Amino acid sequence: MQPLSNIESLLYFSPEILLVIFAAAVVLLDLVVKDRESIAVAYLSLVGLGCVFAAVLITHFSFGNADPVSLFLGMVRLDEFSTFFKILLLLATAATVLFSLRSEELDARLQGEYYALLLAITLGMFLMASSTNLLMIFISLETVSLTSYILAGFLTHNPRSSEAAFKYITYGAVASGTMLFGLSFLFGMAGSGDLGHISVRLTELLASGQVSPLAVLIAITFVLAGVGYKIASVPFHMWSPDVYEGAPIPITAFLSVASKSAGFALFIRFFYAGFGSTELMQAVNWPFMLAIVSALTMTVGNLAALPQQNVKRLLAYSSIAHGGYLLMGGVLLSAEGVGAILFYLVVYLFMNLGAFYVVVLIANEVGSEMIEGYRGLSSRAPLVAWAMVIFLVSLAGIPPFAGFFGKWLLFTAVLEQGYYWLALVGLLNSVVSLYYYARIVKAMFLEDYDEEATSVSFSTGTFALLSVFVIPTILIGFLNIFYTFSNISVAVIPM
Amino acid sequence: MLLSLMIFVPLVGMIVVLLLPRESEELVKRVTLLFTLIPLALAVALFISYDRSTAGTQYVVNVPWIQAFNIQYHIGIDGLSVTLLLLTALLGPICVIASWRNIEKGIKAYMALFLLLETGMLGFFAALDLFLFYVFFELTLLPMYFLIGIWGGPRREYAAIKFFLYTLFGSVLMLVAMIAVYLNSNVVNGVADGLRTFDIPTLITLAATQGHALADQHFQIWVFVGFFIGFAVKVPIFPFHTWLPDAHVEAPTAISVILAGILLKMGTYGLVRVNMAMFPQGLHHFTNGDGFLGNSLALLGFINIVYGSFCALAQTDFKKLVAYSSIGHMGFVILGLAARNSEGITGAILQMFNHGVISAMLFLLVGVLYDRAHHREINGFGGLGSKMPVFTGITTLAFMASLGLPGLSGFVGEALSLLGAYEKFKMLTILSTIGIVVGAAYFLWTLQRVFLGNLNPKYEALPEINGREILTLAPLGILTIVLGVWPNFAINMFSESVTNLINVLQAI
Amino acid sequence: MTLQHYLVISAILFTLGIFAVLTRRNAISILMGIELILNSCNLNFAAFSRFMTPPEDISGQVIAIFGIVLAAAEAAVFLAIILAIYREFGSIRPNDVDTLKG
Amino acid sequence: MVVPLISLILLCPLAAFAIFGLLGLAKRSFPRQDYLSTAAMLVGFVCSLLLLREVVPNPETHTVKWISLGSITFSMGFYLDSVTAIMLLVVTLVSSLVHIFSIGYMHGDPRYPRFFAFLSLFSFSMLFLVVSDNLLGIYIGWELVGLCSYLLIGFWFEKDSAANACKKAFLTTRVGDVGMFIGMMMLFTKFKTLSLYGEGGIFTLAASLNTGDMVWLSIAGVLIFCGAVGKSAQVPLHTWLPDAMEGPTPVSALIHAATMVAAGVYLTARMFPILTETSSLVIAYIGGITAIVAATIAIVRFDIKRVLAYSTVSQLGYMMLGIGVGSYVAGLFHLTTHAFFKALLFLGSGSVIHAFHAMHAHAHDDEHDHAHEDHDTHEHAHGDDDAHGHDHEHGDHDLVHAHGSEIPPDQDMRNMGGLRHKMPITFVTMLIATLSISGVPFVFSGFWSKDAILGGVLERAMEWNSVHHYLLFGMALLAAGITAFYMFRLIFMTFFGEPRNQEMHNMAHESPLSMTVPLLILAVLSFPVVNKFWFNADYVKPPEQPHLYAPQHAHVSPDSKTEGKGFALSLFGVSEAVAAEEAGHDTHVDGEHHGHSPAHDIAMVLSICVAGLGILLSWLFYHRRTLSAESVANSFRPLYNLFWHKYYFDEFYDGVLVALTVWKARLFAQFDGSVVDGIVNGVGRLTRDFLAVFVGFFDNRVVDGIVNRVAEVTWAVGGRIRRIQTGAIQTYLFVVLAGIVLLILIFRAL
Repeated sequence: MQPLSNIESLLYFSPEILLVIFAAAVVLLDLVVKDRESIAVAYLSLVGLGCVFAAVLITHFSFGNADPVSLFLGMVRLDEFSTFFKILLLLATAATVLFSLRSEELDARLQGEYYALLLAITLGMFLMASSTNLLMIFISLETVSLTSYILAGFLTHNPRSSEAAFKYITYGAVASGTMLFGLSFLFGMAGSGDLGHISVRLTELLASGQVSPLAVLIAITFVLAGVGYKIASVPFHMWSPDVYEGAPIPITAFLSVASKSAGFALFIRFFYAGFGSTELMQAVNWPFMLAIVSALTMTVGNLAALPQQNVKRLLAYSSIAHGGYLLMGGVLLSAEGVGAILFYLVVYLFMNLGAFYVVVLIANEVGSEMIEGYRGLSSRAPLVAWAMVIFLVSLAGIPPFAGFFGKWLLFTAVLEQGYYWLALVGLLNSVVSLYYYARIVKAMFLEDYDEEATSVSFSTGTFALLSVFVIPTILIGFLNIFYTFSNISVAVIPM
Repeated sequence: MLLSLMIFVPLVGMIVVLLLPRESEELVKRVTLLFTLIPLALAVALFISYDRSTAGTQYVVNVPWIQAFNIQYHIGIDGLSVTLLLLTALLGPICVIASWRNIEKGIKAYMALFLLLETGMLGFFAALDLFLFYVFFELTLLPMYFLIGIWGGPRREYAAIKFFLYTLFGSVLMLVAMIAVYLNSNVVNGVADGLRTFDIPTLITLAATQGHALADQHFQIWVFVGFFIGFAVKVPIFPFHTWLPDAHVEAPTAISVILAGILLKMGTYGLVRVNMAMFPQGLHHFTNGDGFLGNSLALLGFINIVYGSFCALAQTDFKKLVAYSSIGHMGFVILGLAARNSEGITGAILQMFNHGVISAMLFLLVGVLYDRAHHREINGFGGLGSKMPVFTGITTLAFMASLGLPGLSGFVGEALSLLGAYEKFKMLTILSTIGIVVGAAYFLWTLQRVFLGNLNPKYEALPEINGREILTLAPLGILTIVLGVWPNFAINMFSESVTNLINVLQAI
Repeated sequence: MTLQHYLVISAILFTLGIFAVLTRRNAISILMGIELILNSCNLNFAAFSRFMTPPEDISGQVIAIFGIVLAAAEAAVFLAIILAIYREFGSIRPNDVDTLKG
Repeated sequence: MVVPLISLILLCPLAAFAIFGLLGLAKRSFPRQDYLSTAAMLVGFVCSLLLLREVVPNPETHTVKWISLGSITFSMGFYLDSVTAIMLLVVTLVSSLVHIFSIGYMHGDPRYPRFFAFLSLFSFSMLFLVVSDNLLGIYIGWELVGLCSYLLIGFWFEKDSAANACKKAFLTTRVGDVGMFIGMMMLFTKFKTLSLYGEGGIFTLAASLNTGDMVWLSIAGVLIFCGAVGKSAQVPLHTWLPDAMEGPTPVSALIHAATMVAAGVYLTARMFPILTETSSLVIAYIGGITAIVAATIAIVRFDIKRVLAYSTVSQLGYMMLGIGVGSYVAGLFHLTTHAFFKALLFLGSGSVIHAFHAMHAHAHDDEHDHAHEDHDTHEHAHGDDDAHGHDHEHGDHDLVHAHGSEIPPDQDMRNMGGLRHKMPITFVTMLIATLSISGVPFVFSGFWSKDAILGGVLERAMEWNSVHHYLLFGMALLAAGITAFYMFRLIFMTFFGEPRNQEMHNMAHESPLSMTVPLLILAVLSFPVVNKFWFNADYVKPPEQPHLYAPQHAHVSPDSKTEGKGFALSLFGVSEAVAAEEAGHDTHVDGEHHGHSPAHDIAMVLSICVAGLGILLSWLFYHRRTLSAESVANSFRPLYNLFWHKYYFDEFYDGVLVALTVWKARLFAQFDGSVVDGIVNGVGRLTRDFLAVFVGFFDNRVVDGIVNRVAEVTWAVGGRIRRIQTGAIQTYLFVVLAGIVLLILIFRAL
């Protein structure tokens, strides 16, 4: 399939272009609107996301549907895989916008920049999901990173936010620098930036013994550092708890879901398309490396989550753990594995965002992010409390909620490849995880609290949004469409 | 259809209850009662219309669910499940009535959770697809956690989470085994072809076919162990039992009833439905009577019996005593199953049902006492016999049934299990009979300490058991007597299924 | 000059950068360390593109150029954040900025 | 005709109880439960009279499927032969009489209706046991009668002594029952059935066993017999029966004298065909020992009821001995006769107690609450004992400390004496019973039955000339003598001599009609009226014992009959009796009669002698007082103590067994607490050390329970991980670098 030229590509590129346009529009609108408290910009960006969504569907079903298209001389690729992630990311962004609308910690005077940045970061993630060339990969990665640094530190006059930003950028810069270094070596060895070529060349070179496996190993490890930092996998996870805790809650939610998903998109493309060949894997047994990393990641994430008192931080660690679960699917080089990852990402989107939304609500009403703040919620705001229970239990992976089905797919895939130990580690981890999720539930339901605490009331809008997350969390597992992702993944695996 | 209706009516009930206003508590209770009575009616209908002459599953519903993994919504009943379904459906309304007065806070949430729990239990006993089976199995965890954790006693949080984690741990191993079975379900002579399946009947036949991966002995042994641990936690079998006393002591009466009456049976039911029927070679490996492993299952049964009984003997908390007695009685089930002959298995199944009824009675009785005296310290009572004769009478009945007095249902199950087990495990069975004596000892001792002797002046004014409580106890009591006098009434429900099972076991 | 020389230099640069990042007690010097890392990468790309790829293929140089741009952008953001940090904490010593932990 | 009759016999009492139970749920009770139950019993009695005619030489069984599992079926059913019929008659008769007696005796008890309901339930269970044709059915009835005895012994459960006694009774018998159950398991595993008669029945199958199975069969037999040991209070499980006297006296009469305790003998008799030499011998010895032990203990009791209790035990031993030596008929014969005269004795003592009791009720003008009053009398008891503790045997001293036997004064024979004027009917009837039990020749039924046993033993001894059986004969004889002695001791102390406790004496009075009538009826039955049945060889056919390989002996010729005996026989119209006796103890049965072995004549003579001796001695001791009991007691102090302390059985059980059990229970409970958790802690420690390598040390915490432990470990690990999260960015970066290097190194190595 011949890559399209730049001009031809533009048409297929309409979603990204739309994003750019709307980002600009948001800034402009922000300039014209006098009333600082107005939420016009927010709605404009929502409209924008809507349009982009439409565009994504159109471009996909009109062009990318039949067989993958390669754009801009093979810089980006339009295929089911990228489309899937685009939709996923759009959902996440939209949710984040809605959160931000309800969140009270954000500074109303900076709305314009805020939403513009959100759109920009979405653009970057789109690219991450679809780029097939080292250059694009690096650029998209940096775009996402830079914007998220800013968003993390978006709360002016809030030391925690600034600290988060500072740590994030320092960490991110070093990580991406390291990755870039690795990329440079890949480029050097393959003599090309295109993942496909890299795969082929490296295979040949290794076969002919012109490059030492060590070089490849180093390169891969460096790349892993960059990717691992995006998906917060041990030992590149340490930024995430601090950043998640410091950043504004909507951004935390966004990072924990969207940027993780984008990271996985990149990861899958990179490793499956780039290092998928058997010779490569003989030279460098990176699946095994990933297996170890994933085991470590979930274990560390879960164990560290146990003693947390701050719910945001607790969820940060839990999302690290989930990164570990997801990585299991990446270990396998099987359509089922990728399919499982995609399924889990969808589920994770809903349950994790839902949980964070509840955190937002409680932070607004109770003004606390601590577990004690959740005391007696069962009677003060029963619906919210029960919703939270559903999210948490689903995160813990207990039937009949979607989280269970996701985990089940992952474990099936893992066992199918014969990684029994990994599956066992994962399962025991999910038992451990139940314990800290249960601590929140306990605070909400089991512990007694001061009776005179007033009951909290929420607007219908709130409940509507909440149900947007609750219903999928309950239903996804029972719907067949969601089990067809393994077909998507086939596209990215060179086999 | 009838079956699906029965399973999901409580779920509908839950939704209805949730929609009701929180203030109108009476209404909530009534609605819940209604929605538990419907399944009971259906269960009775099933019980009557069930064709006793065939072993095959009946009222089968089999519609695809998750095609990608060939998972079906496959339910149906055979003699074993219909019996337990009846038990479940029976205990439902009884528990609702039992909770009528003594649940103070959040009656609405309580009833909703209870209904959810009932759906889970009913579904579990009807499921014929391994995946569905597992989903229902886990579905019971959450409501149970809340029911113990919110409405329980002082150490409820601890007990609840302990129960939750313990069971989850078990079921996680079960999950691995389950997936392993699924993955191997299409492998014949090392080559995989065709669809994989979770369908229990299919799997059973596959596991019996020569050269199939499921029929491989080593595989069977490992998978057997996986499932066994999963169910052993629920039963509970000796090393995994420590959650039970805590859970029972903290749980409110009705929940203890469900816990002892149904949830424990889920474990043993699973053993029969999956471990025995699906992995006969695995079973054989642990019950063939030679060596330590060959006796291990029977040994576990024996340990449960003796250990549970002696622990019960040492208790001074009435509820804890009953809890430990449950452990003892489940031991007879294990022993009977280990025997692998018709007497043993029939006895075991009967014992499941009877223990469900009897332990339910016992916990209800403890509840009655607790509601009046607000403590459960056995030595804190005395001489109640003269104060509340009817209560004493019913308690005596329950105790006698539980210690296996012939003419009451407890005896038949125990006797058959032992008769069956003796054929294979002479020494262990003989030792197990110690349990019979000790059982009598702790029950009679309790009877004496609570009801006999001079009336403890503290309880001069203790009111006699009231009509509502009698209403909850009477059906169980009658069932106890009926099954004691005419056990075939239950046995011929599942005798065919048992014969079927025996054939499977003998096939290897 | 062969490829090796460039590689050695860039390796040295990279190591220096990492060293700076790890050891400096001042955010600015950390930033400098980061710049060093990025530049070492750029150098790599340029060198590889010069030696490993056909002359007409300049994708390596392109990447290097983009790298420089991104480095600049990163520097800008970094400095901005350092300002914020200084405002909030009155110091730009990384070790003073450790309220988030555990 | 048979089935409906038996069903009627069973259902009437059951219905009587059911009515009580159902009304009880509604917290009501039938207005005249007493009449209801009594009527039910009388119906049963009439039916069993009718049945007597129905019985034909070859017995019949009627069964229904009870449990059917594939190949195996357990059936329930009736087995009706002459023995069943007679047992039915005896049970219904005695039960009816006891019912009637109770109407007077229990009058005014707060739980009056309940008493009769329980009696009905008992009667049902007992009858069920009697008619069952299979082991399972027998076992069911067996346990049910146990339950009833539990309920009735504990009828006055406010008394701690009663509460203890009923528990003890149930548990002790349960121990035996477990043995029986194991025996059943053995038989079942062998024969795949539990029904005894018919083609597929155990007896038929067992008959075809070869000598190789003898050991096994003997064990099975003995195990089944264990049940009997428990129920019939044979040594070593006899201790519950005397304590059971805490129950109301009619209960003692019905359950603990006439019927339930005899069930053991009945069972053993039913098992007759599968008894092997070994098991027979075991049974015989247990019986013999029991007879002696119990009798000796009885000598030194002062509680009138306990004397009777021990005499019951010893008589039961007799019966067992009879069965054990193969005198099937003799054993059952003694069972029936004993049922009547022992019931009579108990009811008599009951009447005496009632007399005194009424006085007590009057003396402390107490409110109607029977229980409380009863308790008061307890307190009073101590007073009494200490009061005139010294003008009696030294036994008194021990008495106060003796194990669990503080005697209610209205049962203490030392408060009685000279009652024969006060309550003539009671006196006369009891005297008759005593003569009967002591084996006073010819006129009394007891003589015949006891002699039959003695004869049987001696004959077996002579036939096999085995030392064992001679020894057993000696025991039996001795026991017979002692029996006569202590029975007359009872009579003398109670009815003769001077009133020892004047104030009580004055109050005493003859009992009402409802109580005396049963006494009279039973008195009539203490004369040899039932002998007809037993001595009719066509009527009672002892089953064969295929596994009893007896050395066959030529029988001595008929003309060796002694005149005296011939005279006796002809005199009392039981000429065919001894012939049937032959049929009874003969090891092979064929139709026509054999002559007599000298055994019977010798046995008879000896038994008459010992009986006479016993009576004479007790006359000297307790009436003429030419010999003083205490001087004898002193000269045989150790022996006396041994008897007094009932051979220390109770001390042994309480001290050792009970303690052991409780200790074990405690142990297990602790095990649950310490060991299981200990293992857990071990696991935890391992986990900790293992993880310490990676995440460093953390402090050990106190734990209990696996979940807590694992939770704590993991928790601590989490804490450890947190500490790495120092918050200093450069640490993070260092970790990144370290991670990279580590990964590279590891995979370089791979």
